[in-house]
Amino acid sequence: MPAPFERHRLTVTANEALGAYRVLKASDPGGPPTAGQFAMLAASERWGGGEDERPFLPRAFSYARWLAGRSEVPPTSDRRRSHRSPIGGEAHFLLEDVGPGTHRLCELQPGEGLWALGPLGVGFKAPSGGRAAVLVGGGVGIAPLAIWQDALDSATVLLGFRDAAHANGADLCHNAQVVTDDGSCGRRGLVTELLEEHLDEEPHSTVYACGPPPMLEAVRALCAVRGIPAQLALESGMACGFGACFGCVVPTRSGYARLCVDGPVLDAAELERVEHAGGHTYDSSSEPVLEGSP
Amino acid sequence: MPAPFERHRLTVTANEALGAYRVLKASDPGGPPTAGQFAMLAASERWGGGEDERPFLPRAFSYARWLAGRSEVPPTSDRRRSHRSPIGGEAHFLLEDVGPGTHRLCELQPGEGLWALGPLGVGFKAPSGGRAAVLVGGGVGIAPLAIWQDALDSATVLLGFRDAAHANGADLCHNAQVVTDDGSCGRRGLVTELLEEHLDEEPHSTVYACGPPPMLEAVRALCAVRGIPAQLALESGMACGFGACFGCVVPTRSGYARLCVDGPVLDAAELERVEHAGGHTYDSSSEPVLEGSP
Amino acid sequence: MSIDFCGIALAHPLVNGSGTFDAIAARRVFGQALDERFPFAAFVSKTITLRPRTGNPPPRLWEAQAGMINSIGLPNKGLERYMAEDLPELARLPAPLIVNVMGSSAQEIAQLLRACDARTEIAAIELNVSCPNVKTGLDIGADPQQLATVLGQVRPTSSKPLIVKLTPNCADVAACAVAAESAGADAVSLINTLRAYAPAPPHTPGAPPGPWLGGGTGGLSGPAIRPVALAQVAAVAARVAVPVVGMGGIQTARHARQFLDAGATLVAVGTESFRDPLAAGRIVREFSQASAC
Amino acid sequence: MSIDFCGIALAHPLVNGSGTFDAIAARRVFGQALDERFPFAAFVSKTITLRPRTGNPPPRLWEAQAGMINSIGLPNKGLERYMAEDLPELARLPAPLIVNVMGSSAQEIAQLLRACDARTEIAAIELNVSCPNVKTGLDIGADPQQLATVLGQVRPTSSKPLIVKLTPNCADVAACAVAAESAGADAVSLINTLRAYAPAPPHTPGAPPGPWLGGGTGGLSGPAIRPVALAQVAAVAARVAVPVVGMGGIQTARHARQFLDAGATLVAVGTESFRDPLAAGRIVREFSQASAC
Ligand SMILES: Cc1cc2nc3c(=O)[nH]c(=O)nc-3n(C[C@H](O)[C@H](O)[C@H](O)COP(=O)(O)OP(=O)(O)OC[C@H]3O[C@@H](n4cnc5c(N)ncnc54)[C@H](O)[C@@H]3O)c2cc1C
Ligand SMILES: Cc1cc2nc3c(=O)[nH]c(=O)nc-3n(C[C@H](O)[C@H](O)[C@H](O)COP(=O)(O)OP(=O)(O)OC[C@H]3O[C@@H](n4cnc5c(N)ncnc54)[C@H](O)[C@@H]3O)c2cc1C
Ligand SMILES: Cc1cc2nc3c(=O)[nH]c(=O)nc-3n(C[C@H](O)[C@H](O)[C@H](O)COP(=O)(O)O)c2cc1C
Ligand SMILES: Cc1cc2nc3c(=O)[nH]c(=O)nc-3n(C[C@H](O)[C@H](O)[C@H](O)COP(=O)(O)O)c2cc1C
Ligand code: FES
Ligand code: FES
Repeated sequence: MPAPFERHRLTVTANEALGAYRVLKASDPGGPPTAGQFAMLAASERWGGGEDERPFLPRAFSYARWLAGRSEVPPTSDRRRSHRSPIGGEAHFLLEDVGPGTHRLCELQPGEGLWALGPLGVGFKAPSGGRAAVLVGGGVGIAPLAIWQDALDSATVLLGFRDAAHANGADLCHNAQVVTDDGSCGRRGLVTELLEEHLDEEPHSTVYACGPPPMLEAVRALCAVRGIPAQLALESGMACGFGACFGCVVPTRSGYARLCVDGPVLDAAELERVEHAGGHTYDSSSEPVLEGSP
Repeated sequence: MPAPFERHRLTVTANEALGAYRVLKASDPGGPPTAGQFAMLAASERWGGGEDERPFLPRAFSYARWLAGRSEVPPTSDRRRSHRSPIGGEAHFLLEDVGPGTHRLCELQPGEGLWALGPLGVGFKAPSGGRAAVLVGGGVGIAPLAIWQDALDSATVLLGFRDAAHANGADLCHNAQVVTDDGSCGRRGLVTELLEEHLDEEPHSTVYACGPPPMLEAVRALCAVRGIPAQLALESGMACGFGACFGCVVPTRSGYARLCVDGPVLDAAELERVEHAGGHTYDSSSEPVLEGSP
Repeated sequence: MSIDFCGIALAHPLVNGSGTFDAIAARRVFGQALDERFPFAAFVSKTITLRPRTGNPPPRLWEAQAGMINSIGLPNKGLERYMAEDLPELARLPAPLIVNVMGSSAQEIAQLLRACDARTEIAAIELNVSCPNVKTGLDIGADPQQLATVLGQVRPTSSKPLIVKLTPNCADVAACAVAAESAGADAVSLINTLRAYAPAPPHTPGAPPGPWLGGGTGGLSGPAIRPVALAQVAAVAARVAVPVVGMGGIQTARHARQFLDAGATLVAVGTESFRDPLAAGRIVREFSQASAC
Repeated sequence: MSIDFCGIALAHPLVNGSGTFDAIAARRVFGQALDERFPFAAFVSKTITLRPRTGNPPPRLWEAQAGMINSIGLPNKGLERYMAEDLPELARLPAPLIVNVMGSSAQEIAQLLRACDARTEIAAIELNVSCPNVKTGLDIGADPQQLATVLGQVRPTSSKPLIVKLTPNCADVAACAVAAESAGADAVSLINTLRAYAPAPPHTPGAPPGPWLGGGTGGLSGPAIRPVALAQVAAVAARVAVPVVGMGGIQTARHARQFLDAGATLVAVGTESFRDPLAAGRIVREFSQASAC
């Protein structure tokens, strides 16, 4: 289903702490997203004026959950702002405050406005050939896995976090197995260790992963070795989210792909390796870099 | 008394409506201003991000009142922010919301921070030769007259406003005679008419005026004709407020004067005429304009 | 507010800045609404070159104060595939098509113009002269003489209206515009992005600082450059008779009006479309409300 | 973090941008605190010219997105009165004095340099070459050849360190820097303000739109230009051996560090001082905290 051709103004319905994260909920007049899709978000007031007078551009966030049905709009001082719609539902986003944009979004209160463009991008595809779904997440990367688990009949969910505070984010999913870097919650270790053990028992699986690049690269590598299909939800800096700026490219076997329209979910087989955002070791061409040209 | 060589962080103690205006009060660790002096103000949070992502520069505001003595700081969620000082007092500013800067300042709540540099500039001088003080104000220009009336033993106060809503600002002064453009409060007419009638009876006066340029020009002209000394508090766009940018100049008989250091109060005799801010009919030199040069 | 631009009838004065809106990708994302609500009076496609380009290595974006820096590096599928694959799709848009091309030599440019001249789907050609000269490293558009020479050589190869997109990274953009006009340009457009640098955010202490962008330097766009854009558009409009397409940081109808007042015939929306794909539609709406201007 | 700059020992790398801090006015406003807490490692005075200038008619200021546009027009009391009245006052500052001068011809510049050479209170001279050439209207600093010629003629007239303040309104600032170096400049400083235009806000409908600034066009400064400043400083530092003074939108120690990382030896704070007269003091403080950089 195509996205509405215009950013629309959502009304924040809740902003709840979930461990070290915030869950931002907003009434969404649009249709339901498919798991793995994202929205470009910006606060409708005071977007800008933060650190270095940013944010200026909208920011990309995965839909973490979507509740269908007429959404309730809380009382708001500013009636003009409140935004009802017969259809639609409530979109949930999981936020980690890492800079001016996420910081501003984490401040939003019920009744306040949220600009959203979406749902955007290509999401997860269902497992084929009777394979079992294994969802592997790290940190805030668990967001798209929650909505994917909602859509699947059954899935194994393996999550890794920095520490106990962040591990509370696991409540976004149902009966997830959790590991932490410091062992302060669940087993101490890496989520990829859980994944390997699980795949030893359940090789007939499809892996769905989202998290930091090193984790995704480890997932990609170990699935490649075992010949297990994997779908990876990647991140990259985005300006537009709808294919306009060519800024969000990631290197694939067939050259650069715009993550916002060809992703954010990519088949692991398309990737030679998952790069750190900000790493630029790869250049598929011998052409000279065009300094200063758009 | 010199101003502190650093902008300092005041804590807002109150933000009260006064007719169409706001009275912003803040605990001020600095010393008392002289009437007619001003401060460069900026909100300590979210200065920027308004219309066209302004404000960027601080804004100039006359001290409208200054209450000496240890100032009370209201409870604030953020203790770090609260700012006590053994000496100091409470500064009052009269604000009219005309753009992004004044708009932001009009939003400030008790406990929030306010950057201030001041007191700056040259204020009013006491009447000489036993002359009576006549204070003439228009609109938000009444601000410096209020603190000047506080300092004088006695003064006649004549104020003009657009309408009744704005005329409520007159409460900033004591027993002022008020006229409005629409007659919705007090007499219908111009404050300069009141002034002429008053000077007919009390020619041995010194006139102190602040308000829109056309009013100030009328005051200047009629005082000049009658040979009555007048001190005018002018306005001009300011970037720095301490003589650094040369941006705030106004034309005087002796060339351009930096209003922030040579004013804002100027002796009417120094002015050939009071210009509209933004009018640039006057150039004291035959030199070519240097386009694009700082 | 219908407008004649080089003989092309336009419904209003708003177009897009080349490379800031991909109508084909947008049709994939937004479906038929893209065509039904198409906001631009004419569509300007992203710069194409003779041979395909993959563009600069990522990262390609940096957010600046009131703007952004990009180092995209003109990725494109090259003339041949553009003509074969994209042109038919773009021809379906409810607006005239302006094709933006760039070449590093007069020969290359002539080839591009000749190819465009042959296609009726193309209403006009925009020539991006911000291409670095292989020898000097400067933009070929930065020097009036050099620009006039190149244009003189390529102008005869196409009878379609030729818009020269000037580079802002020069000493005297008005002189470049005059040179372009005298060499046969039917219009000029400006400004392109200002050469800019984004340092990598400080990581582990001791790590060597360097550029954030894979391309080293990039181009600054957005509201931060609007005052510079207005100065260049005003300077150019005062010196040339051909129509001027003004752009640089336009976010509102008031901003667009400022460019028209400065002498522009058309205005283009670029970076603002990233913040809202229908920003141009909003601006056109604001236009029809007197209040806006 | 003491630094040798052209043989002058500086306590730290922060100075002021010429024309953005008037130490004499500041002493009137802030009293002796100005000298006690003086934040700059060296003081750069506002451009002086041979004859007095009243400057451009007001309004002279416009606030832009993340910056400001000024059209001050270099008001100054002229060489003679500057030397007689201001120099003694500036000599009392607890920091070396750099005098910024501008002339519209080699003769004028030579006269200014000779006068500075004679005064022991002056540690170095900064030559502002953003002066419009009376014939071409372009900045004399915009063309490398012209710049080299002028500098070649004036360089011998002073033995003091000569800093050439380049103009950013040119095609190739690095080439200008190389020309300045080869003609004997001991250092270069950049960037000056970017040529910019501020339209008058719409008043009564129908009123003719025009420039807001009395001077017509102005110069953009502040954070909006920092990405352009960093690109120009990096380009210049890569091509010259002489020290570079970098400026343009510096607000924090992190910004200052970005310029030093890009190759600058000193950095200057300009517009940010308008927001807080002691901004430079804060930045120096932030410097001495590792966190900042
Ligand atoms: C498809 C997709 C889905 C996502 N889903 C989620 C989600 O569900 N939840 C979530 O919390 N996050 C998600 N993200 C990440 C999120 O978009 C970023 O965390 C956010 O954009 C950061 O913005 P910021 O302003 O808070 O921080 P910024 O400072 O903008 O970004 C932080 C990082 O960006 C870089 N950076 C620093 N300064 C700049 C600058 N000036 N310009 C550009 N980059 C800079 C640095 O590497 C820094 O570490 C997703 C991203 C994508 C692409
Ligand atoms: C010495 C002095 C004392 C003052 N005392 C008071 C006082 O006590 N109370 C009070 O309310 N006001 C006072 N003012 C006026 C006050 O400083 C201005 O109203 C304020 O700066 C407006 O800022 P703004 O952002 O709200 O509106 P702005 O939009 O910044 O200013 C409004 C006006 O500025 C012009 N303008 C519009 N856009 C811009 C732009 N981008 N850049 C520059 N100018 C622009 C237009 O003429 C517009 O009408 C005083 C001014 C001075 C100089
Ligand atoms: C991401 C991006 C890509 C661009 N690509 C091109 C391009 O391919 N060709 C071109 O002539 N201009 C290109 N531009 C320049 C824009 O067309 C426009 O001239 C510039 O961005 C200024 O307008 P703005 O501030 O509204 O964005 C690009 C700009 C951006 C931000
Ligand atoms: C109001 C103002 C006046 C200036 N006057 C001068 C000047 O007289 N001579 C000069 O060389 N530069 C002058 N400049 C340029 C600054 O020194 C500096 O190069 C420029 O502002 C960029 O730095 P910034 O962004 O930190 O302000 C002036 C800048 C401003 C804003
Ligand atoms: S974010 Fe702009 S193309 Fe992907
Ligand atoms: S406001 Fe800067 S000199 Fe007066």
